[in-house]
This record gives sequence, C-alpha cells and structure tokens, in this order.
Amino acid sequence: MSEINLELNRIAKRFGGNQAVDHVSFSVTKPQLIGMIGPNGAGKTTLTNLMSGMLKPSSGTIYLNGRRIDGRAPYDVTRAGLGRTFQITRALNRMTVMENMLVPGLAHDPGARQADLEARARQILSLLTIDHLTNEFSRALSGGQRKLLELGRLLMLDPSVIILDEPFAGVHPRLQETIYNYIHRVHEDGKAIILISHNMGAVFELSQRLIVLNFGALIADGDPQQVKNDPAVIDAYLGHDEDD
Amino acid sequence: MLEIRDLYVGYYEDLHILRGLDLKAENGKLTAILGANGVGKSTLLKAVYGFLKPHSGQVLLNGRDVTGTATHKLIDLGISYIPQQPGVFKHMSVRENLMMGAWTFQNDKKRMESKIEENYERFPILREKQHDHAGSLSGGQQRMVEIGRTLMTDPEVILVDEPTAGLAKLLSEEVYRMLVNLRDQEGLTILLVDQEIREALKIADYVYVLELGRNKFEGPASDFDDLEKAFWT
Amino acid sequence: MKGKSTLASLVVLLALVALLPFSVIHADGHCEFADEAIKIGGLVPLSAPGSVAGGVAMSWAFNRAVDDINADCGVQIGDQNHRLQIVIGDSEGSPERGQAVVERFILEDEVHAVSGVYHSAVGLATMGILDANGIPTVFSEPWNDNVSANGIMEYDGRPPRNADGVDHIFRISPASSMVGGVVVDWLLAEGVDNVVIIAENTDYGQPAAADEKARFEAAGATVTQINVELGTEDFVPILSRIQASATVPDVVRILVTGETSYNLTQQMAELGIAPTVDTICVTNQFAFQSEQYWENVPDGNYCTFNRVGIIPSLFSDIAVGLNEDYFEEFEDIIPSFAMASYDALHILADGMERAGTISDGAAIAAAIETTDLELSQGRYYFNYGNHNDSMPADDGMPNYLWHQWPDPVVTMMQYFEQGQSSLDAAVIFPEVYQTHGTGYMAPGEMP
Amino acid sequence: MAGSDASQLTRTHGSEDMVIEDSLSVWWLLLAGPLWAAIGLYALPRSQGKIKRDERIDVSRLQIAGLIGGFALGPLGIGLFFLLPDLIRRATLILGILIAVFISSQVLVRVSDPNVPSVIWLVLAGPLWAALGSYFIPRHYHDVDADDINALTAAALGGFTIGPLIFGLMWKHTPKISRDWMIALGSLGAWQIYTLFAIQNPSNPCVQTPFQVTYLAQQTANGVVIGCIYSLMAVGLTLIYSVQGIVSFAHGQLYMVGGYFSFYFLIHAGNILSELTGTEITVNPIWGIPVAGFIVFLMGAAFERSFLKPMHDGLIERASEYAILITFGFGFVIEYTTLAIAGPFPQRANRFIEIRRFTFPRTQITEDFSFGPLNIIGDRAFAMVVGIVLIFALLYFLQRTWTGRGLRATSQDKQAAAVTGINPTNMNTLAFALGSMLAAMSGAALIPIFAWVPWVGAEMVGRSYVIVVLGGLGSVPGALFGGIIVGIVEALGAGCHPDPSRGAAYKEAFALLIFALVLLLKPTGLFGREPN
Amino acid sequence: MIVGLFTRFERAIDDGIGRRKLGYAVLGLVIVFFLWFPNDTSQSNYAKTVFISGFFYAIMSSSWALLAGIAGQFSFGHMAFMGIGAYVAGLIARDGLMFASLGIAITPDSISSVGAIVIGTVAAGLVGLVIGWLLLRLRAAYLALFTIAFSELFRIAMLTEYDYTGGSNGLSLRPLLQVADVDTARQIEYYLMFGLLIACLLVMYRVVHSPIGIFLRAMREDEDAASALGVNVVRYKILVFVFTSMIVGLAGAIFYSDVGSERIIPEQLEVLQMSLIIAYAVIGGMESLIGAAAGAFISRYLLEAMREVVITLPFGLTMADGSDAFVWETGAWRFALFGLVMVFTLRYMRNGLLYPIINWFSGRDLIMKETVAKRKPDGDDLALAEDRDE
Repeated sequence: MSEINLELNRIAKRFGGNQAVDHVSFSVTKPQLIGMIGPNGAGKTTLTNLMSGMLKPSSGTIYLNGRRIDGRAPYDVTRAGLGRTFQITRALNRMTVMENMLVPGLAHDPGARQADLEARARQILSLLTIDHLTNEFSRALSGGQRKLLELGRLLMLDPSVIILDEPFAGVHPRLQETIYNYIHRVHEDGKAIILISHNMGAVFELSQRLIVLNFGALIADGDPQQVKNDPAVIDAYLGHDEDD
Repeated sequence: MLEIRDLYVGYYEDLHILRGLDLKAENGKLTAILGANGVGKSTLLKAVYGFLKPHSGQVLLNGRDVTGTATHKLIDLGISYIPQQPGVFKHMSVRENLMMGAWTFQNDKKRMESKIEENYERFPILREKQHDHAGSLSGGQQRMVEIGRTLMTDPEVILVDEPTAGLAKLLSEEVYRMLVNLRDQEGLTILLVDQEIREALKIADYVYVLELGRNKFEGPASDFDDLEKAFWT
Repeated sequence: MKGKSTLASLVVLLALVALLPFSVIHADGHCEFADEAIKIGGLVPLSAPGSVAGGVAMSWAFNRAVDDINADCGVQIGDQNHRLQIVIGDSEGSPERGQAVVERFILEDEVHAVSGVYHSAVGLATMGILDANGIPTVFSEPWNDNVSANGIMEYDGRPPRNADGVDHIFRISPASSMVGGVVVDWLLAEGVDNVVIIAENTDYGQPAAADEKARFEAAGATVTQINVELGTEDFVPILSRIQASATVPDVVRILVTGETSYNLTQQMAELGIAPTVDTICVTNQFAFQSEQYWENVPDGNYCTFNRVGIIPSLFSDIAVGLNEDYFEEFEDIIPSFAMASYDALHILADGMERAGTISDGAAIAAAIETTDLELSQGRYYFNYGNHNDSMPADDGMPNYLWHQWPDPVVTMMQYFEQGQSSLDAAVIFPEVYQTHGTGYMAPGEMP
Repeated sequence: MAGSDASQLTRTHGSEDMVIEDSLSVWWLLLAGPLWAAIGLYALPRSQGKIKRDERIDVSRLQIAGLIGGFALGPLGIGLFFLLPDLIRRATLILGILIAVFISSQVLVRVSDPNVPSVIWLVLAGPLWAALGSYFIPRHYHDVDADDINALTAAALGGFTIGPLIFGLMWKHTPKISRDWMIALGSLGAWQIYTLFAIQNPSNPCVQTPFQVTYLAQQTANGVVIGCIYSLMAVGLTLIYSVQGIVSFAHGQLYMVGGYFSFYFLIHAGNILSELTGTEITVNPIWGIPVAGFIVFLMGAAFERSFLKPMHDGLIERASEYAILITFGFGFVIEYTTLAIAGPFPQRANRFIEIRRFTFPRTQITEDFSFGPLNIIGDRAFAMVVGIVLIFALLYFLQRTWTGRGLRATSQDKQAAAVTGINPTNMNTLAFALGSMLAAMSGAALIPIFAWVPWVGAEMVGRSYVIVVLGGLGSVPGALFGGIIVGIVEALGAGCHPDPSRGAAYKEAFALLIFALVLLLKPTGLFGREPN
Repeated sequence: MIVGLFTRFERAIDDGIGRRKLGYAVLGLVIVFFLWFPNDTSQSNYAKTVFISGFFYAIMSSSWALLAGIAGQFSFGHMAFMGIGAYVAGLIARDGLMFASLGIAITPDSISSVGAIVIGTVAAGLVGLVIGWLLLRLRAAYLALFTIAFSELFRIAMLTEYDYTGGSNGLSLRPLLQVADVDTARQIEYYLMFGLLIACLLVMYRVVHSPIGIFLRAMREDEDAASALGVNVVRYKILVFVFTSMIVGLAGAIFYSDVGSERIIPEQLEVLQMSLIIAYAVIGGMESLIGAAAGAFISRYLLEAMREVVITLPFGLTMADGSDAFVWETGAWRFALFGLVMVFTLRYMRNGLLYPIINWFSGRDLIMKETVAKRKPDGDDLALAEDRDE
C-alpha cells in the first residue's frame, strides 16, 4: 500500500482574464473516497488538469508524497503516483485493449516482464468484465467499455491517488454497477479516489467527503450530508436565491 | 409546437445519452428542461438542431417530421438555436454579427435593416457598439449579440441552452426578463435548458426534469415547489 | 463487400504488372537483315531532376540516326547486314540512376555500344562501368574535362576498375575548356577587362566558370563570379547588385542552362544591364534555339552566345535535312547535342563496320580511334588514342584531348534583329566563320 | 508537340523603355512619402471617425497610423488601415520601427569605427544572454504568478540584443511584457545585426556610402514589387487554411497549371480571333487570368468534394495528416500530367504592357549625394498591380459581400455559422476552390514574366509557406505583409550577402531560415489569431 | 468463382496450420528467394543492381513508416538525414576532422571507410536529436513544413558550397569494398544491402514490438492520454527521430560508399525524391514496416517497368510506321498514374494496397474498417462534446 499525501496549496489558474481556478487548497492524507462536484464551469476539469500536469498553475503548489508536482509534465506526475481518467474517454483507438493496458504498465515499470504485465492486465480486465475483449482494437469498444478500459489502465499504474472524471457519464446502468464495484475495490486497496461526477446519487452514495467548487473557488469541503445542506452549495446548484 | 418522441441520441453508435425521451414544447409557452449535469440536456438540443444524428426517434415541428435535418436548413423551418458556448463571430463587428443573422434572407435589405433596428431597440448598448469587434464585448453583451442574431429570422421556436452560464447575476436577470418578453410579447415558443433551476422555474410554463437520458418528472412549473425533492434525490 | 473491393484492387495491380514491355520487332522492306541486331544504348535524361528537354531532343536524334542507318541497310559486317536498334535509358540526370541504367544496358539488354549522356555527373559516374565492360562509347554531350580523359588519368583518386590499357570512351562534344577558350579569346579580343560571370551551381556551370575565370585572370581582367541555383525565377535582386557596382561591367557572361538562363537573360535585358553599349551580353548556347529563345527572352536582342556545332550557314546536306525534320517535330532549330547524338551513332556504326565485329569492344574502339568521317557537324577524327604513340601531355596538350574530337566548331553568334532565326544570326567569331562580315555589334548597329 | 502551339503565338518582340520625366522623378518620389503621409494623417481619422462612435481607437493613434502608413506604403497603407482598422496598432509599430531602424542605422554606420574587435564578443555574448534570459525570466514570472506566455521570447530576444540589461527591465515590469516588447526588441536585434554587418563588411553595397541609399531603395522596391505578387499566391493558401484548417500541398502545382491554362487560352483565343477577323490578333495576357482562375476554381471544387469532404464528414482518421498527403498526391498528379501534356520546354506568354521598364533617372540632390537611377520592370509592375487589385478584391469580397461574410463566419465559428443558416460544407468547398483559383490567377499573372515549365511551382510554393507562416496562418492581411517582407528579405539577402557569388544561390535559403525561426519561436506568425 | 476458391482455401487454412504460421512461411520463402537470387546464374548483375537500390529504398520507406506511420511524426526531412549520413561520411573520409582544442584529430589516412560510415551515422543521429527536440512543439502541417524547410536548406547548402561538397557533381564517398572482380563485388554488395535491410527491419521490428513501440503508437493515437498514462512523450518523440535518422544515415552512408552508388548528389535530397519515399510507404501501407518496405520495392519496380508500354498488335495489324507494336512512351504519365494510385490508396485503402495480404496472414482482422462512422469528438468538435465542463 502506498503512502498518500496530496496537498494543494492555493492553486490558481487564469486563462486571459478568466479566473478558472481560484486559489484552491485542500489535502488528501488517507485512503478516502472524495467526491468533487460543482456546476458547469465551476473549474473541476481545470483543477483536474492542473493536478495531473496537463496545465501549469498560474500560482500555488501541489505536493504528492513529498514531491512537488505542479508544473511537471503529465507523465512525471503519473509516475509520482497520481492517475486520472478523462471526461471524454481517450482510448488509444488503433491499439488492442491489451496494448492499451500495457502502455501504463510498461511506462510505470519498464523493467517488468511483459508476460507478468499481461497476466496482471488480464486480471484487471476480468475484474472489469471486459476480459473477452482483450484482443479487440479499442476503437471497436462501446462507450461504456472504453470507460472501463480507462479505469483498467489506471490500475496498471498503481497510483496512490486516482482522479475519476465523470466515470458514469453516458454509461449503461449495467456497466455502472461494474464501475461501482471498481471504485469500492480500489478504495479497499488503500488508494485515495477523487470522484468527479454529475451523478448526484452516485456521489452521495460513494463519497466519504465532498468538495464543492463554484466559479473556480472551493466553497465547501467536508462530510457529504453537511455539505448537502450548505446554503452556498444549494445556491450554486439551484441558482441564485432572491435574497443573496 | 415542437414535439420529441422516443428519442435515442449519443456520440457513439451504441452509447445512448438520451434513452427514449419524450417531450412537447407548446406554442407560445416557455418549456424548461432541467436536470443535473450530464443527463443529456444539451445533447437533446444538439440532436434537435442537427449537430447530432439521432439513433432513433422523431422530432416533429408542428406535426412535420424534421428529424436529422441539416443544421443550416432548420432556420427556414422557423427553429433557431442559441448554443451554450458563446457563438458570436469574434472577429466581426457587432453589426456584421447581426447581419449574419439575416443570412437566409440576405437579399432583402429592407427587412434586414428593420430587424437590426429592432435589435438595437431591444439592446441599446449594441447600437452604441455596433462597429466594435464582437470578441471585444463583455460576456453579457456577446450573449445579447447572439440572441439578437437569432431573432433576426423571426423564428417560431427557439432552443436556448443555458443562456446565463458564466454571466453575472444582474445580467442573468436581464436575460431571463428578455426570454419572458420574447414569449409574452412576440409569442415565441421557447425550449430552455438550464441549470439555474430557481430562475428557470420562475419563468417556465412547463417543466421537464431529466435523469440519465429519460424523463424523471414533468409538469407545470408550479408543481415543483419542493426543490430538494426534485433534485437532491 | 470490403473484401471484394480489395481483391479487385489486387487484380488491377496484377494487371499493371502484366503490362510489362514486350520487345518491338521491326521489319524493313528492302534490306535483308541478319538475325542479330546491333543494340546501342542511348543514355539520356527523360525525367526530372534531369534536363528533360535535352533528353527528348537527344532521343529523337538517336531514333532518327537509327532510321537513317537502317534505311541504308544497317551495318555491314562481313557479308551480313545488321539492323541497328537503339535502347533508350533514362538517367534522370542522376549518377546513381545513370549507373544502374548502364548496367541494365550491358547486362540485360546486352548492348554493343553506348552513346548519349547529357549531364557530366552521369558521364563521370558511368565511364568506369562502360570501360570495364569494354563497351565502345561515344558521349555526345557531357562537357566536363575529365570525361573520356579517364583512360590516361586517375579518376577521382582511384585507379580505373579495369586498367587493361584499352579505353573505350570517346567524346564528340567539346570539353568545357574548349568552349570557354573560344568565349574568352573573343572577349579578350574585344578588349574587355571587367567581367561578371553568372554561373549555375552545377557540374556544368562551376567548372566552366572556374576555367573561364582563370583564363580571364591570366589575361589581367577582373572577374566577379556569381553563382545561382537552377530553378530560380527572379534574378532582379542580384542583377541590381551588378547594376550598382562601382564600375559598369564590360561583359556579363551567363553560364546557366534551361529556362533559368532565359529568365536571367530576359531580366538582365529588361533592367538594362546588358546588352548595352557598354556591356556585352554573352548568354548560354540555349539561345540558339531561337523559337524558344524569343518566346522567353523577347528583349534579348544583341545578346551574343557561344554556339557549339557547325554554324547554320555552313550546314552540310545532312545537317540541313536533320534540321528540317527537327523543326517539323519541335518547331525549333536543332541543338548541337541532337546533331552530336545523331553523329555518334554513325561513328559507332562506322567503327563496327571497319572493325568487322559487333561484339569485340576493343577492336571497335581501336577502329573508332582512326575514324575519319564527314557527318552533320563536320569531319570526325581523334588525335590522341592508342593508335598514337604520344600522349596529350607529352605534346604539351591538355589531358582532355584523349579520345576527344578536337574540332567541335565553337563559334560566337549574335542576334541583331528581334525575333531573328538563329539560322540568320551573325557569326561574329572566329573571324574565319564570320557570316555577316562583321564582328561584335553594339546595340543599334547593323552588319 | 508542345512547341507547335507556342510558335503560332505572334508576339511583338521587345519593347520600349519608358523614362519618367525628370520633373517627376526623385523629387516626386521624395515628396510622395510625406504627401501620402499628409493624406493619411487627414483622411484616416476621419474615415474611421465617422463610424467609430466608441473611442476605442483614439484619434491620435489613427493620425500616427495614417502618417506612418502613408509614408511607408503610400495609398496601400492608408487603404489597408481603412479596411482593416484592427491592424493599426501592430502594423504601425512595425512600420514605425522599421523606419526608425533604417534611419538610426545609417547614423551609426557613419559614426562607428570600422575596426572594433570587441564586436566579436558582442556577437558571442548575445546568444549566451539569450539562453540565460529565456531560462530564468519565465521562471520568475511563474513564481510571481504572472502570465508567462510572452516572457520566454521577450527574454530571449532581449538577452540577445541588450544583454543583462533586459533582465532588470523585465524583472521590474514583470507582468507587463507584451507583444510590443518583442517587436521592439526584435527590431533592435535586426538593427544590431545590420550594424555589425556594416562594420564587418564595409565594402558591401548595402552599407557602402556612395551607393547605398539608391541601392537599398532599389532592392526594397524589387522586394516590394515581387512580394506583392508572391502575396497573391499565399493569400489563397491562407484562405484555405482559415476555413478548412489544412495546408494545401497542391498549391504550387495549381499555380503552375494556372499559368499553363492561361497560356493555352491565349494561343487559342488569338488563333480563333485571328481567323475570324482575318488579321493577326494577340490577346493580352490579362484575359488569361480570369480564365485560368475559373478553370482551376472548378478543379479545386471537384477535388474538395471528392477527397476533402469525407474528412470533414468525420469519415477519416488522422485528418490533418490525410489532408497533407492527399493534397500532396493531387499536386503530384497535376504536375506530371502537365509534364506529359505540355512537355518540358520553357514557355512564356506575351507581355502585359509594352513598357520594358520604368526608370527614375539619377538626380544630384546635393553635391555629394545623388539618388537614382531606380528601375522597375514594366510587366512586373503591372503584375504587382494585378496582385494588389486581386488581393483588395478578395478583401472586399470577404468584408463586404454575403458569401465572403459567410466564409469569414465559418472560419471563426463553424457551429455558430451553421446556426445562422450557412452551409459549412459549401463554404469548405468554396474556400478550397477560391484558394486554388487565387493560386492559378497568380500563375496566370506571372507567365508573361517568367519562363514556365511544369516544375515551376516548387520554388514558388515553398515561398508561399514561408509567407503564410510568417504572416500567420489564416490571416489575409498577414499574407500580404508576409509576401512583401519575404520579397524584401530575399532581395536584400541576395543583394547584401557578403559573398556575391553565393548571395543569389542562397536567395531561397534566406526566406527558409526566417521560416524555420518563425515556426519555432512564434508559430502564430505576425498577424495570426491567438488560439482562442 | 475465384472468390469462392479463396474462401475455401481460407477455411482450410483456418482449420489447419493457421494463417499466421503460413504468413511466416511465406515471409521465409521471400527471404530465401532474395538470398538465393544472386546465385541464379541466368540473372545478370543489372538485376542485382536494381535489387540493391530497391533494398535501399525499402529501408528509407520502412523507416519513414516507423517515424510517420507508427510514431505519427510527419516528417519530410527523411532524405536530408540520409544525406547527412552520406555527406558526413564522405567528408570525414576525404578531409578528416580536427578539434585541436579537444585533442581530437581524425585524419583522412587514419580513418577507414567503416569508421567514416559510423561517424556519418552518428552525425545523422545528432542532427536528428536537435531537429527532434526543435519539433516537440510542432504538429501535423507545421511539422511537415518545418522539415521541408530544413531539408531544402540542407540541399541548397550542399549544392552551393561547391568547393567543399562538390556541388552537383556530387561527393564520392570512400568505397566500402575493395574487390576487383565486378561479379564478386556485386554479389557482396547485394548481400550487404540485403543484410542491412533485414537488419534494419529486424531492429525496427524489435523496437515496434517492444515497450517503446507501444509507447510510440500510444503517442500517435493521443499524445495527452499517453502522457497521462506515464509515457515520457518528450523522450520518445526525440528518440524516434534519432533512431530513424541513424537508420537512414547509416543506409545512406553505406549505399553511397560505392555499394549502390558511388556518389551522393544534392538532387537526391530534393522534395520530389522525398515525396517518392512517402508515396512508396503510402502505397505499401504506412503503418506497417514490411508493407512500406515491400511497397518501395514493388513501386520502384513498377515505375521502372512502366517507362514505356508496348502493346503488340494482334491480327497482323501494323502501325503507320510499319511496326507491329504500339509503343506508348509513358515517361511522365507513369508518374501521373503513380500519383493517382497514391491518392486513391489514401482515400479508399488507407492501410496500403498490400494491407489485405498482410492482414490476411496476420490471422485476425487488424484494422478492417477503413472509415469510422463513430467519430471521436476532438479538436474543433469539442464544442459538440457532451456538457463540457469548461
């Protein structure tokens, strides 16, 4: 089990005049299931991109397990132990499912024997119920299967923190069940998961802690039930109240 | 009247975002579609407006099947669309942007001028800034340009996708008032997709709530007093 | 569906393969020919980056020569008449391709002799193989001094592959030093002393420029050399530079070929640099193709050019006939390399007849060394070869004279009327060839 | 054979020189700048003022723009600023700095000691400081939470030009590094290089005292004339890119084939007219331009429909690479088909005008300063006019007609365009066909000027890429400026290269070098839209 | 009927030995054929020459396929890297190299032709390193344009620095082999070049089927996603440039060391030559090493064979000039036709004309669908993506 210590310190990002992420700080220190919600345009994806190295923050620092990771290239961040999925699945289309799995496996552990990695990949794929597709090209996969493949790829990396960006969006309910199981399983393995989803049901059901963003700023962070009743959160979700 | 029957839509062949959606937008009414992010509200508008080809189902305009009609032909049928992303032509002047709204009747100069004039009356600030690049305008003004451009063609039905996303509060109110005016004074049929649930409920006549590509609730706006019930469960 | 269409495309591919060339069989009327035809390889550039226009003219001349010789019942060896057959190969102007084609000639087509070659680089690259295989060869256009000198010189720092003492390579085009010599002699006689040489950066332009520069400088003239890339269209900037120089040049000498030379000459004339009263314009021999020249250089009146090959007013009957046919085909006057290519086949055929063999390269080469033939360009003979005890160097002559036809006529010509046919243009140097009784005419003068 | 048609082309051989009257010559030229500047100063603020209620572009800026634009480019500058007011800021700055650099470098060349060995150290120091600056400054920017987009380039340029001094300046003005800094520093760098050059190579005609003004004016004029012609071709490329988002690799071949279409049209039209009337008639090549344009327009449209449309329909993976290869293949087919039909022999059409060259004769201004003569080849000047007219026609088309607006709208926002009722598929086709047409028209405009062979497009298209990248892919005015800049760079490069024997051979290389640098340093070019 | 036979054959194979094994067998046969070929006494040296140059172009095309098809780096500078290898090898052998300050001195006498080739290869790799690094920021069209500019600059410099590089006369490299007998020499050259091709293919095959190959393909498919999965895209992008540059540098240095040709000329570096390499790869299949190599070999052969098309007239008919064959000089037409083949291959058979064969032997449908009905929302189409966050 890997040590977990993700710490965001006043992370901000501007695009031109637009403050997409506004000095957000929070930290993750134990294997937790964290939900991250917020209305459209709240900056969730930007924050994800900042954490995973796709974007460089305009200011602020991010530490992962004692290593500073802000401004590092995505592959570096990934190797430091932070894995992510994409909102729009990014399967490597003209590679087989197995090859898709091997990319992170080999990148994570270049010295590993391919056979070992393949065995592990098969195990993960069967956990995700897509082991029958191992030798298919990922282009041939359905949208839900792609989501599963993305989740599977993450496991090959053995990260300590996983960010799941909309894992349920547009996924068949039957496959959603698989994703639930996946999340539980990964959590039990001692990894921290940051779950970004619009599926409130799932978020409330799964998360142990909820982070809410609005207009780029962190407006709530805490127990889901508390957060749910936070007036600021309700406003953010239901629109401006007459009185505010 | 715009009617949607049993619509299946998605970005991949086998992945439906909308799964058998039915709804009706009555003439002269403002129909709001609400729901959490990702349930397919915007997708619905895109499917109606020809950006996405529905996998199955029908879109009927006044009883006529318009499913899968190419986007640029829908204007002539009297449907207009205001997308969520600001869709002004940034490197054109405000006036030119409005002119582009008259694309379908580009040779009728008189009508165009009068329509532009109407828009200037509607949004006086646009008259002031008519020679500025639309890209240099504030977000709210850009939204005005867009709405004005959409109204150039006298549509019967307009599809509005989150018109106030990212706008300051005062401006949002302005936009909602405008939508109400369009309905009340110009008799437009409006299909509104929104996240500002409270505001939308205030102005809507009839409301659909979606969940995962299906209808969850529907009913007159007055039925939705208990917001918590509708959205947090 | 999909499978079928891919299958169909495979069939098409196979069909393309099946369209490979078959051999052509001629049957001429009045002559009895032996079974074995004499095959001669014609190595010419027919695709870019080679000079396609040159290659087209040369292959035309080859075919014409073959037709003429066969109409005359071919080559008589003993009591048999052998039909002549030309095998054209495309060098693409590239040494590598040239080598490959020559190998094909030798090994695949089993040619008995080879002629042609336009680009010196191709000539240099193919000499070794041709010589090593004992193929009698008469080059008809490469100018580089080292072509054909191979037999007595070390070539590019390495010994010839097969130094058996017999050199099979001949050349009837002039060495660039011979051409340069005439131009320089004439210009020096005109009293020039400030020379601008514009040369293309190729195997033709650079050695020629170096040679002419050395000659000018030896005579005390100052020379500015400007190199240009082939294919450049706009020369105005560099011409402006010449125009701005402190002293007006007495002559601008253009060592550039093809359409690039036309562009250069025309722009020079348009800018009023040359020809002017002060400055002589010496353009490339391409100016001899007057139809093309006037189409591309409408302002090029009073430009002089060096002409290789017999001058039009002294055209023999053969030359006149050739020229007429050429004109019919290409609407232009025959260039020297076409005439040379035509003559080259005759020289080869004559060599074979006199040697009495079509396959003994050494014997044929020995026969060619003693050639004495009157053809379209004049009388052909070779001073230095194995038939001659002394080497060029022993006589204080330059090495390039080895197996070199010493008499290619190199003259200076000048247009004095716009749109003039090169057949009417004045030959102004050497004096013996003068046609209009006058030397150089400054712009405005008439003969 | 190809030559046969050519010979039937009756042509008037040669032509007359036209020397412009003395009274009009140098004084006229010298007056022209200030005159146009005065006109610009007066007219530009007024023309803009009428429609500008909002004072975003204030009058003083318009005045400066009119002044400098008029001075440097004459009516061209004023017209351009009038049509495209949003260019004013940047273009004024560039032109102004160019003028300033020119004047100050003249001064410096005269006062500096020609044998300064320390110069060498300066040259060596530049890159070092540039490297240091580009490493540290952006870091500093990042640390203080400032936008570091421009810092890297500015620091590199600054380090190169004024060494460590720039670091202090940039440190102090930390968040305010703008594009203007880079333009200023870039110009400074250019000026430094020029000065070094002048010191190191004093006999060069570009810096030599008795000739240089005329010489530089001549070379600049050469560059501008040919640059305007280059622009016409590049504009087509940029138009295709702005709407379709692809770079056409068939552009050079379309240019070439445009010339041939014009050529054969002229011959046949001449023959037919001559037969009908019984007298020898030659058709002026100007008529070949629309004809070639029309034919190639159809070719381009057909190609787009059959090979590029599937790409926009989402039927093709790795679309951008497919676009490169398919247009490349298209060009390949055109070139070799033309070679097979027209043959390899150089051909050239008749003149546009019977004036061989315009000459501004030499005029003694003061005792030891004279100006002139300045020569401009007549047909080239005519082709330049054709080029400018066509570019302005295109600008008019894009700015003032419905179809043009549709094209611009599509290039800015495809979805919004579709929402207003524009058919994006048609616009894609139109853009490709129009771009191809412009290439063909520039070919038709140049066939009277250059000897034409089927591989003539290769050199030209390489230059067009330089121009569009320099001007910014997708920007029409950028292509115009880029063309002129490339024209001038080539002219000055060939004219000023220290070794005259290499100057001309490297002519193409100068532009390519700029190209490589722009691609690396600033892929959006001078006028390119910043990515949204 | 043929199709029917084919299907039956196919079924038999599927039931029996398996297509893949058959594929290896066929490949083995092809290799055996090439190994045996020089011993066929009925063949002349010319055929060997043609094959040698075929092997060379096969190396060029297949390495370009690795660079562009597999790693997705669309470079037009491949010929220039080849040229760097050849020119550096030639210049080193002729003039030597002096770094007085570093105490390194290579004199022409002290260096063997093998040494020169090694230096040429390393030089190509070094330039590949620099260019690869410069190209990190550029994609698709920009990358293509930059590499065109680079290769043109290199060509112009080689052409213009006449005194040093020999200009268009070309530079003759030090011969690699010193064998007097032409037949033996050709035999050795043949095996050398074929061995080089096999070696290059093997090395590239190893790379493609190693983790690096998987990373390269991941990078081609989606650079960001690959990066997010821990692939060091910067390193592999540069690496693939260095690697392919060294391969072509080596091939160039050997080929022009009098193995295939005895001198390198700048014209060889023209964009046209580069475009032929690309066309070969496209026609053969630019995502398959073997496909591209075979494409180069076959295309060159066909281009050669199609120089003129001679159709012997049947029924004793004769042409106007009395000959009984119709001869069509296809000099330029064959290139036009070649271009057409390339364009249609691109449009309708993106994996190359040889793809169906390779695919069949591979034992499973690799990338059967030429077109994708299901479009991945990316680039411009992001606006269409479902409820985007930002």
